[in-house]
Amino acid sequence: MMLDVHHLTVAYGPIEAVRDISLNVETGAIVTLIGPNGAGKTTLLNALSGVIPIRGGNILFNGQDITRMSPHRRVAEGIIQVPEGRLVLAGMTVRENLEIGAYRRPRSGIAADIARMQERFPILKERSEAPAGSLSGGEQQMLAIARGLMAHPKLLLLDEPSLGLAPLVVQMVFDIVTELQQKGLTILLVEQNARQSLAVSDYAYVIESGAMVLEGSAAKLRSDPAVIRTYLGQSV
Amino acid sequence: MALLEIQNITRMFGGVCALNGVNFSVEQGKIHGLIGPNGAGKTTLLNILSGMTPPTSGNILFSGKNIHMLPACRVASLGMARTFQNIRLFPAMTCIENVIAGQHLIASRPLLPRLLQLPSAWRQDHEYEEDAMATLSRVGLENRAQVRAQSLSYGERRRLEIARALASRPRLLLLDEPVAGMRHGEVSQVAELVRILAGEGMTVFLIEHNMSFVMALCSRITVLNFGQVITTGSPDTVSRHPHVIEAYLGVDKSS
Amino acid sequence: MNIFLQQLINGVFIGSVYGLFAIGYTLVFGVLDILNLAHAAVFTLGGLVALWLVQNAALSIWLAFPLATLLSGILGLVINAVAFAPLRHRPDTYFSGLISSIALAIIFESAALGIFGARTVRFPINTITVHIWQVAGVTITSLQIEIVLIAACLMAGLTWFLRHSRAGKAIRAVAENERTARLLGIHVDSIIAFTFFISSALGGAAGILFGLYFGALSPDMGRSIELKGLAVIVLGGMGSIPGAIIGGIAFGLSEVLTVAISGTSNLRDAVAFTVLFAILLLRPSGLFGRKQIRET
Amino acid sequence: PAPAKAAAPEAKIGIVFSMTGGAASYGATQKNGAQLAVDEINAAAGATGIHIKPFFDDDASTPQQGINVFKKFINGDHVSAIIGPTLSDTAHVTDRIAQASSVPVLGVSNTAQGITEIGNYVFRDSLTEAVVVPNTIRTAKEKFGISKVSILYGNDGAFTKAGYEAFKKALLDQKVTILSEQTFAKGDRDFSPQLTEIKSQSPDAIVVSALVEEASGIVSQARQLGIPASVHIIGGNGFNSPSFIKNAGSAADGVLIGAAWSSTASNPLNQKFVKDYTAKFGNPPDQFAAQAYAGVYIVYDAIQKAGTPFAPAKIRDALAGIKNMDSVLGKFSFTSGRDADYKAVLQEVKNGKFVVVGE
Amino acid sequence: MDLHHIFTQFYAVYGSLINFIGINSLLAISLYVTLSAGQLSLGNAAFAGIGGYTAGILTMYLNVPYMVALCAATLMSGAVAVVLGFPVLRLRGVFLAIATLAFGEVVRILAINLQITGGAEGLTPIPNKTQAWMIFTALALVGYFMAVLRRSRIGWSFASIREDETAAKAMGINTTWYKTLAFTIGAMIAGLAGAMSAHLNYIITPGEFGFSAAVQLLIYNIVGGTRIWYGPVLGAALLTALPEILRGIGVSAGPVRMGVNGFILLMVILFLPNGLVSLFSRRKD
Ligand SMILES: Nc1ncnc2c1ncn2[C@@H]1O[C@H](COP(=O)(O)OP(=O)(O)OP(=O)(O)O)[C@@H](O)[C@H]1O
Ligand SMILES: Nc1ncnc2c1ncn2[C@@H]1O[C@H](COP(=O)(O)OP(=O)(O)OP(=O)(O)O)[C@@H](O)[C@H]1O
Ligand SMILES: [Mg+2]
Ligand SMILES: [Mg+2]
Repeated sequence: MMLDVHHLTVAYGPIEAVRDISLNVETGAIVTLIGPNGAGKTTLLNALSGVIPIRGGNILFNGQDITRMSPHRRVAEGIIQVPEGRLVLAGMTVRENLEIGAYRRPRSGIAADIARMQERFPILKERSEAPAGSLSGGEQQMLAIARGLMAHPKLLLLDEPSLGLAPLVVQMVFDIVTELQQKGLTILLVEQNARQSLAVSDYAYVIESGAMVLEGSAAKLRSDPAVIRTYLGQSV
Repeated sequence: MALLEIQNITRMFGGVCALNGVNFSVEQGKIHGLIGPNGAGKTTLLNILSGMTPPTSGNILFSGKNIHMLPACRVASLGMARTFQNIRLFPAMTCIENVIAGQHLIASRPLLPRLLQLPSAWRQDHEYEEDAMATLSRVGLENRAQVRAQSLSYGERRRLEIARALASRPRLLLLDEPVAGMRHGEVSQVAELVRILAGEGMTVFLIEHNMSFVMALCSRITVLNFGQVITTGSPDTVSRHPHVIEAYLGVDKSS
Repeated sequence: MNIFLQQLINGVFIGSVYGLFAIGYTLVFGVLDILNLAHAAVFTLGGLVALWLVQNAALSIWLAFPLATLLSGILGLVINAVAFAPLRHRPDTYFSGLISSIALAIIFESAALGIFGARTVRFPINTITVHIWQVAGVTITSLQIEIVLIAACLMAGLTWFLRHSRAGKAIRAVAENERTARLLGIHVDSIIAFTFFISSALGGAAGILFGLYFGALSPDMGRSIELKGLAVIVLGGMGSIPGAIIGGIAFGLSEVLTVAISGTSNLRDAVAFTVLFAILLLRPSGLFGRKQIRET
Repeated sequence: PAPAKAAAPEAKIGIVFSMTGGAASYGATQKNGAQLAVDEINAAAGATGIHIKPFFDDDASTPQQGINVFKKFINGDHVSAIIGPTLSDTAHVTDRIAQASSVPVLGVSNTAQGITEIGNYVFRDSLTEAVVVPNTIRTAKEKFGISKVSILYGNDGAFTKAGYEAFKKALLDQKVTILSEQTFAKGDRDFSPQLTEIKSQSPDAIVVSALVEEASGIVSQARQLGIPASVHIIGGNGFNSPSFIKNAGSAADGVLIGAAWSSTASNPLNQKFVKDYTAKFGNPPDQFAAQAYAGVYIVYDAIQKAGTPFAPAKIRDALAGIKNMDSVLGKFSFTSGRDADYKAVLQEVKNGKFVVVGE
Repeated sequence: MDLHHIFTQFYAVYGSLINFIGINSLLAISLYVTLSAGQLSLGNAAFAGIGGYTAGILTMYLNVPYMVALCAATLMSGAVAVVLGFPVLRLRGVFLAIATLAFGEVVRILAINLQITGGAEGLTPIPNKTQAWMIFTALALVGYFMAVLRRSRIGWSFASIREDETAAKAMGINTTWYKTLAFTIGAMIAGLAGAMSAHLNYIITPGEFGFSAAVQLLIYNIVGGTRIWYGPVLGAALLTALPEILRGIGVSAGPVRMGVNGFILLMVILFLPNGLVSLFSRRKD
């Protein structure tokens, strides 16, 4: 088991945004987290990254208790988050963004990795010396994903990776996700496109209003009528 | 009748040509979609329409009036409101305060009656507040009214931004990726809202990458690629356009 | 003509002194965007401590200099820990940090007053040997040349450091977005502390050089340069290290040239500030500042 | 109210200087000087004489705080007289309060114009530049045949500005040509642009109105820029401090200083003062210390003449009547305008020492 | 001791302090106005100077009635602010702060060099015409104005610009106009306060409105809290009174008092997150 979350509670002041949630992520699996706006998905990922304080419960990573570990050490351990809303370093160049993605890694191989990312997302090569903030929304999203991959994560936390991406690129991102899984990476996925994310996942959790309401294999949830109604749907 | 006419708009950023001779028009009372690959120039076009960025060349007619040189606040006062792709709320204000601030163009709130403590001032405040509350409930945020914008989740922020844009009762509403970060159920709610707005006579011009949303909602769609219009047409024709499929849609595997 | 040349030299020199003060300042102010108004107090203390070491502990300046610089760096850590770190997560951290640093500056200055007294003092006359050259009616001293060179080297070194080194990039990342920096595995708190250390060490070193050259140290000596230092950073462009030095020289030259051209110095500072004002209107983000990148 | 039956009546005196802020360096030595005088007086008063109860305070170099201190002295502590404040700016405001409350106030460092004109309760023992300077210029002209000079002065402070005006008037009176006027601001450390300009005009002398912080820098930079020692530098009260010599080093040699006090004056009171002050505080006194020291004695003298420490009006009258009193400053009198009247000195720095070269 | 006596006694000692609190409060509010529109101006001390000199020159040389001089000072500062505001308010953040500071320095140096302003010695003797009731009436009116302004169209526009200028523009707010308005209102209040201060102190000198005076106004605001108009008043009151309080409790004059002063300032900032107002208001966050 790569990730074990026990009875996690996270609060902003008096409001508990995540309440007593337990979940686990098998090594090498893709696990999807779905839930409506404001359910607490981002909060949960941030708690896993250690950037917001935890009120209760604990987190085990590869058996080690990391509940109180500081964020930079978690990154060093291999827990990488691609944050919601991209958060690129707007004033730094695209290349520098990629370089800093590999901050906790030994220097060797960084250049090769950058080349690989640029091959995947050619815009990152084209605009390599432009400030990241001048990119379009979707281009920034590609940069954010590439930057996350630069860190060689063990556990990748993706928060809405397809946000603002054109359909073709969304497709590509899901291809990357499956490809990464084949390379042995473990992925926890929060995705607006629930249909596609369930399609690539092994297991899924549904949270609503900060609490876990449903879990099961991805296949099982895909045929759950409640899930279909609110998260998958057929047409608008 | 065309409410908005975009004539030969070009925009350069240093060496990058974000828009190159864009021409099309948006009909009064319709929902018009703008799609295209990442970096095609959609947001740039929206910025030009709303007066946030001047075009390098070209004209924009808004109900017959040339607006391409007007500052953003003047454009807005002609009845155009917008949302931002990367969401720009008033973070320290509560949700309802955001909407009240959005009423700027329709709420007069004169100073003198206030200084004299006339009851009309308070009555007015009360009315505007109720109006703001109604707008909030249109986007499903009525029970978040007293929460600060900065503590909303991503999807909630998007909706609050729409509410704030609606607060000024614009004739033309520009939405940049209104349903980004929303799941099926929530997307339907926003779609429903946009439909109602169009039914009330508002013209909506929106950018979105969620194809089922765009296709179901828009009566006309313009496709941009590399700063140029590939085609403008009905959802059906657009989605079957080979260039559009090649450059943008791809072959959808999941449906 | 020689007068004019002499004035140019004067301008470059005093400009380098402003730049020297500004360069440490701009690391925290320009790059991290934290306005640390205790910097001038560190500048003062650096000079006074070095003087104390030379005079009372009878150390050679070559030992006193690094020691006082180190101590200034430690003061920077104190400033960060007391005035900034506790406020970092407040919504109004920018202004409250600014004020708490003023509070610290007051405390430092009162300490300097209490410990070193209010009198203007100087390094013993032969602390360092200074050569004076007079060539074709133009006077220049070895210490002047050294100070200009040090300013130039610091400019080049720090620019390289920020642009290419790992720590430099981390500093910029923290400046751009603290939250992202954390998610990327940067130990934000120690990066900020480190930046404060470097910044204050540079500030203290500037104070020592200032004291050595001008031979006048007093507890309030930071005050008059503080304002010009701020102006210089903004003139050069926030976050730009070359901007700090070149802005300093531009400011110094505008002061000196006012005297040289008008023959009187009454309006010297008024002219310098008017130039600053005009440059800001023409280039709203300073000489070397990067322009606003897209907002929408 | 007069509880004057006790053997040793106490005279409450408010003493306010700038102990922090921009003028802190003057306030510090002023306070020392005043403290020394108070201690001496109280020791000498014995069991029966009038003692001084000093209320020391700080105006932080700002008028606002000065006003607050004066109000507290007058209405809270009910002092009989006030000594201070350090700066003329502050005195302009505070002395009006003293005047309005009929409490005598003695400035010991204010030299700006118009201060004693505030009213008949306002005195000062600081010789204004207007008194010192003409003499300085005349002697310098006679001795060194100076006919054309450049002026350098601080134009943002009342003290240096007043000095400049006095110099200018004296130079015009003596028909000395003024080649140019240069200025600097408080806190400036670099004077090379102005001095370069001056150098190019080849004056016989440079007339400087500056306080001690700037004075030593000006003198050393002038010499460093290659202005030869044959070009005399003439300064005023601001130069009259041991730290000037200490900070300017050998460049100070040959500088002419017209001043209100000389540390080397042979007057025995002065000799004793310099010795005691140096012993007590570890540093030799400067002019500010001497004037403050003298100020306390002057006020004390008036109190004794008034016979009671509790009648400010009588103290005022006694002050106004002071004539030829022996003090560290020399034979001290007040003019009818309540300004100081005694002989200024002209000093030259020789081998790192002030030497009196004329009166 | 009867109460009346105690009161007169208190007023005799602390009357001027109370007046200074009033004047400093007005100055603090003048900056609060600009801050409430998200603009940091370090020129307000200079505007106070402009007001002070204008009024002082009018009453001293032209024997203009005091109330007329006050109005003239207010208008003069406002007029300068309008002229200055349009070019300067394109600047943002610290660039605006430094540009206004540069303006302040230029004004200060001009005041030093001009004849009519009395040079470095300042303008004196200005007739003493300011009375406590004038200061506090002005403060009450300005405070009331600020309280009402908050919920008016102007107030909402200021708040929007402060929160996000780009979004405010997109909502139809003429940001240039409103920023200039905020700047001008602030300058007018500062000019009024400066004029009153000059007629309280008999003198106005260039040294009174330099960099540290400008920063002092910011300190009042932050220490008091900028959430509501009386925050700056509380800040000004505490910091103006602090030296007197320390004097009163016997902290010895000189470096020690200065240090304690700084220490208390630090403690207030560290332990009262929203400034002194948080001691008085219900909403805690
Ligand atoms: N900084 C904050 N302060 C206070 N409350 C917050 C903060 N951030 C989030 N919340 C609240 O916590 C709850 C969960 O938010 P979160 O961002 O985790 O939702 P989410 O599931 O990621 O939603 P979305 O799909 O919209 O991104 C929401 O009700 C939100 O209002
Ligand atoms: N201020 C700017 N400076 C430099 N380049 C810019 C700027 N604004 C936009 N661009 C470039 O112009 C192109 C168009 O950008 P725009 O944001 O309009 O794309 P978009 O169609 O909205 O894409 P997306 O769907 O990803 O949001 C992009 O390549 C972008 O990098
Ligand atoms: Mg989220
Ligand atoms: Mg876009």
